[in-house]
Amino acid sequence: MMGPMPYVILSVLLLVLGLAIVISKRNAIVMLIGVEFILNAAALNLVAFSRHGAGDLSGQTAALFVIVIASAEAVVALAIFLNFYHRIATVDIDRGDQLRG
Amino acid sequence: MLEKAIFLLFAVPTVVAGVAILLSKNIVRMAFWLIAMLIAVGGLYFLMGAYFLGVIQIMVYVGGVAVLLVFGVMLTSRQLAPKLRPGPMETVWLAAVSMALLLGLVLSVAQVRWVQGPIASPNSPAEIGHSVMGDFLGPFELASVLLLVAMLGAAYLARPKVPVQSPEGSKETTI
Amino acid sequence: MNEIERHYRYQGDPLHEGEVPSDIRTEELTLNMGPQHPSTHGVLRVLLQTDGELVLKATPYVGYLHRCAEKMAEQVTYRQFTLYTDRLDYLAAMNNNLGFALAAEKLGAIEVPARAQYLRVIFAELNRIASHLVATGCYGLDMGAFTPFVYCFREREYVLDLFEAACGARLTYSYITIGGVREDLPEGWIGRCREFLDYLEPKITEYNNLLSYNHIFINRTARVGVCPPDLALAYGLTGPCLRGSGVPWDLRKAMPYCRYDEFDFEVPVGRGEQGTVGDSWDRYFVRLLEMIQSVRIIRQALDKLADGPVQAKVPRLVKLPAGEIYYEVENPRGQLGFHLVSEGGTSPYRLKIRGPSFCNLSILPAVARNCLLADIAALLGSLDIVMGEVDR
Amino acid sequence: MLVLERPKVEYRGWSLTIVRLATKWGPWALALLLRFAWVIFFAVLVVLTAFVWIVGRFINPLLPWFLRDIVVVVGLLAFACIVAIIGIWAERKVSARIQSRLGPMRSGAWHGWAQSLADGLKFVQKEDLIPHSADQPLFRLAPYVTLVPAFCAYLAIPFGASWVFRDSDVGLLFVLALLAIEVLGVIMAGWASNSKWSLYGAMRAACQLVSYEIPMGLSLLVGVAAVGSLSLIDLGRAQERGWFSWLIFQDPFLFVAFFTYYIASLASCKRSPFDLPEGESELVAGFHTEYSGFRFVMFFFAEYVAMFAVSALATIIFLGGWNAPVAGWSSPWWFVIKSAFLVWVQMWFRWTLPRIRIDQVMHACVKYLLPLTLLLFLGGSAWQLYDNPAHPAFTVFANIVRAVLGLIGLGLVGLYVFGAGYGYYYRQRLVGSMVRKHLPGA
Repeated sequence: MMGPMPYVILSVLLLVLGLAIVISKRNAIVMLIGVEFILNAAALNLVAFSRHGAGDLSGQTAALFVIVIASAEAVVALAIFLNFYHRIATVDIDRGDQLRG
Repeated sequence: MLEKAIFLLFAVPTVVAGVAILLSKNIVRMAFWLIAMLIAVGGLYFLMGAYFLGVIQIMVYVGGVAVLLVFGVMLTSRQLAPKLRPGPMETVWLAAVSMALLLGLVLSVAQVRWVQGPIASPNSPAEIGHSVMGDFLGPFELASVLLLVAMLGAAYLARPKVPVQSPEGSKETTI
Repeated sequence: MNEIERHYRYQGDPLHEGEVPSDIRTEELTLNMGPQHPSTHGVLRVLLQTDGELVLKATPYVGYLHRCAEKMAEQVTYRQFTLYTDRLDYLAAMNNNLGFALAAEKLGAIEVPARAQYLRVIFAELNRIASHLVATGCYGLDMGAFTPFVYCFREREYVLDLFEAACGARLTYSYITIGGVREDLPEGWIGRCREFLDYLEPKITEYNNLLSYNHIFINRTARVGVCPPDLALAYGLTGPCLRGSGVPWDLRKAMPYCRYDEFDFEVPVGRGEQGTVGDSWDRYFVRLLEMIQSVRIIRQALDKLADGPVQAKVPRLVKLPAGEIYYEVENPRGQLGFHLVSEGGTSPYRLKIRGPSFCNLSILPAVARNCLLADIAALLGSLDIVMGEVDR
Repeated sequence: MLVLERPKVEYRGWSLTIVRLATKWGPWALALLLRFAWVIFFAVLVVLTAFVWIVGRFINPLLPWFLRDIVVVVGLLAFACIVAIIGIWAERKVSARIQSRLGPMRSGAWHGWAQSLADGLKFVQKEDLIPHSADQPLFRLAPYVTLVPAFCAYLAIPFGASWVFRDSDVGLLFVLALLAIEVLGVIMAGWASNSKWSLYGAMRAACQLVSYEIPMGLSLLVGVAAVGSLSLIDLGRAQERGWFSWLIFQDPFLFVAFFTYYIASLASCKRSPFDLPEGESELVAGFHTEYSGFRFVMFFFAEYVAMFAVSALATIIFLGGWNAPVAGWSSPWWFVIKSAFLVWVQMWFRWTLPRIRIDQVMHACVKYLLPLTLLLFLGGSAWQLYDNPAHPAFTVFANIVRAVLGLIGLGLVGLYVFGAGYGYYYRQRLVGSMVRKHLPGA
């Protein structure tokens, strides 16, 4: 029987990878991919603790909310990026430094 | 033993996917690596007995969010795409910061003395439903409002605004 | 925005009239539709400027099937060129034969016997039915319905059987020659023809049930590819495409040839029954209605058929007097014109062919604007082009 | 001196290797196998039994169950393959009969039953072509991503009350999730082909499949709300008291939900009239334009396997699953027959209807199907609130409604049987007088 340790280590790895992706890439959509990594790391942690720690389902329910929020976030972010792309013909977020539309 | 093997079966792809995204230059491949990661995490949920969550992960993430992402990638990936590789100096900094973060987190995690609580019983969707409608009723309602707002926002952002401009002049080409 | 311009706009949804369906304007994509593509009806190449599913501009490029038919005419005798006319619009070879024969006869002042005249009408109308059956079936295929295609080809087989019984060929007949028709009907042919007509009429109702009034089919074709009457006239559309736009112009009525004035028939026009006048559905439906009229004409012609010779006395090597003539007949796809210039020899000095498909195709860039990708197939199918005639 | 050398063609891919080995050793192996078929069968049985007994007795008592799983999985794979093979043949025969043709008649002795086997053999022998500018790894991966989830869906589908690989609490969602993965393969194929037509197909597939997943899931949820379980076994068990206990006749919302589910499942299988992703008159062949040989067969297989899977879901949730119309006669055959009937209706649609345009597909989903299914879900849930012993008056009403719906269903089946029988009896008259009498020269 494995404890929560491997899951937590994996979630740390995912978190660091996600952060590295967000930091290193300038493409907005790839950054969104990095954010998905981070969110999944968090959800994985929650589920692992729910199974091995608390003994109830609150962790799983919280992970469910993570999925819900991630999907909402992805939809809105993509809509924003497509508008962004429409305005300045790129998804390079460094180019989006003007305050006027 | 079997559990460890299955854990590795799912854990290795997630990490590989992350590294591949870091190193890759092709955005569409990145999106497909993300999907691999999502499916593997779903598998981990299955391994932990959270069947409902695993299924929802695959359904919502892979069937919805990831497809949407691929869609967005395809709509925007063109020659004007921004750089996907950091410069050499940035790479060094990135590696240093990531490693530091990783080491710090892993060390702190390793120092924790885990108290093995009772293993949560194999759950049914009904119990999760009770949990959502009981302890988490407030967040649940908030999430529904959030989804509504997100839907409206996305629809607003993607609404038609510009009338059609006649495509590049009205010259009639008669052949 | 004038009237014609408004017609060009995307007309799928009245709520969003005058707008592109989505604001997500991506880069324009140049799409090469053809020369190998299932719905370009042969080797037509259409260059599409698309924005997602929206087609901003469609430019047809022709010439992949060019076989120098007009130049060849200068090297062969008049009788020999009849065989080349078979290859123009290969779905309506009888009508092509007829057009060329009439032009040559007019120039040579050759009198055709009465029986041959009626036979010409019968065969031309039978071929019109066969050609419209192909058009109808292929249009169903373009819309994704496979079954009407097979049904229509089943019926067309009977027409081809009739042709084969009469002249031995199923596609390139060369039956109608200068001075009449090549040979008389075989035994029992008339009975079989009547049997076919009795068989065909209920089938047209079947097509209406299966395809014409199918809700999906109407949604796909009504208000799609609208050619308003003035635009259709301006681009020189003829045949069902022009009549689909509501212009009752049919050479068989307007300038009768081959004793068409003796027959009682109507010229069906598009009335915008399901959408606007001149949409793809109208063009499609006019073809179905014309089949019914053709059946009427054939019935009358079979009644009038009397014994007599089927060939005028024309020498084997036809020599036409010097002069020139332009003669048009009503083909299934429109008006087929032969401009024949003779210097008195055994072969034409110059022959110019006006292919109806070519002129009908010319409206494509004007109509296929701001429509969807699937509408291009709907429009091309309803124009019913035959590349053999476009490229000649 | 110029030496003319045969140009060296490099063939790649596993399928060709398989063909080479099969053509080299296949006849020998087949002959031997057939000669000693019974011996081999019993030997395998004996060895397997002995092995399982030894393993269970001395090594690990859990391992026999593992072996059982392997056997069942192989059996399910075989079933899915047979479904696809029969489905492809049936599609051709059905289309032929609808179009007054005969269809394949030569391969195999009876009505060309071996046609899809022959086709498969032909496809395997074809060159494994990968376009030069295609994205190689993704191009190779895509057919598997399409086919494997469709196969995996069978792991959770019960064929009878005890005929299931794994009964899960979330069996229904599991099947839906696996069917949702399928779209990824399509997108992958479309993008990796590096052809504009393929890309259009992929985009259409992404739009359509993601949109129609929602009405599809919501219609199924009406049934789930009526039973109170996501387990497919429980859903099937709830309907074992004969025709009038089938969920489709339980309340009017379920009755409508069956049809909305069926329409949405057509869209999610990319079947006509929703076959836009591969609509051949618009997009040459859509997402699989560039595929040939065995990779194309995989897409083909995946389509038929998925068709049967969605029909199986409809059968289990709405049409009583493995239960007979008369209580007590339940059998997996009922399940297979009902699902096969729904697959046949899908084929019937395909060979009757034209294709919808992409904007109409989206309008139909967002403007009509989605609100309708939401209303159905609401209504179905409200019905469950009142349809219980606490509201005796409503229960009487509900029973009347059930009886009426059941009779309507009987009427529909009767209409179908009558129509089919009428058509069969008058088959000569319906196709016209000229079919039998051939014209001279024909």
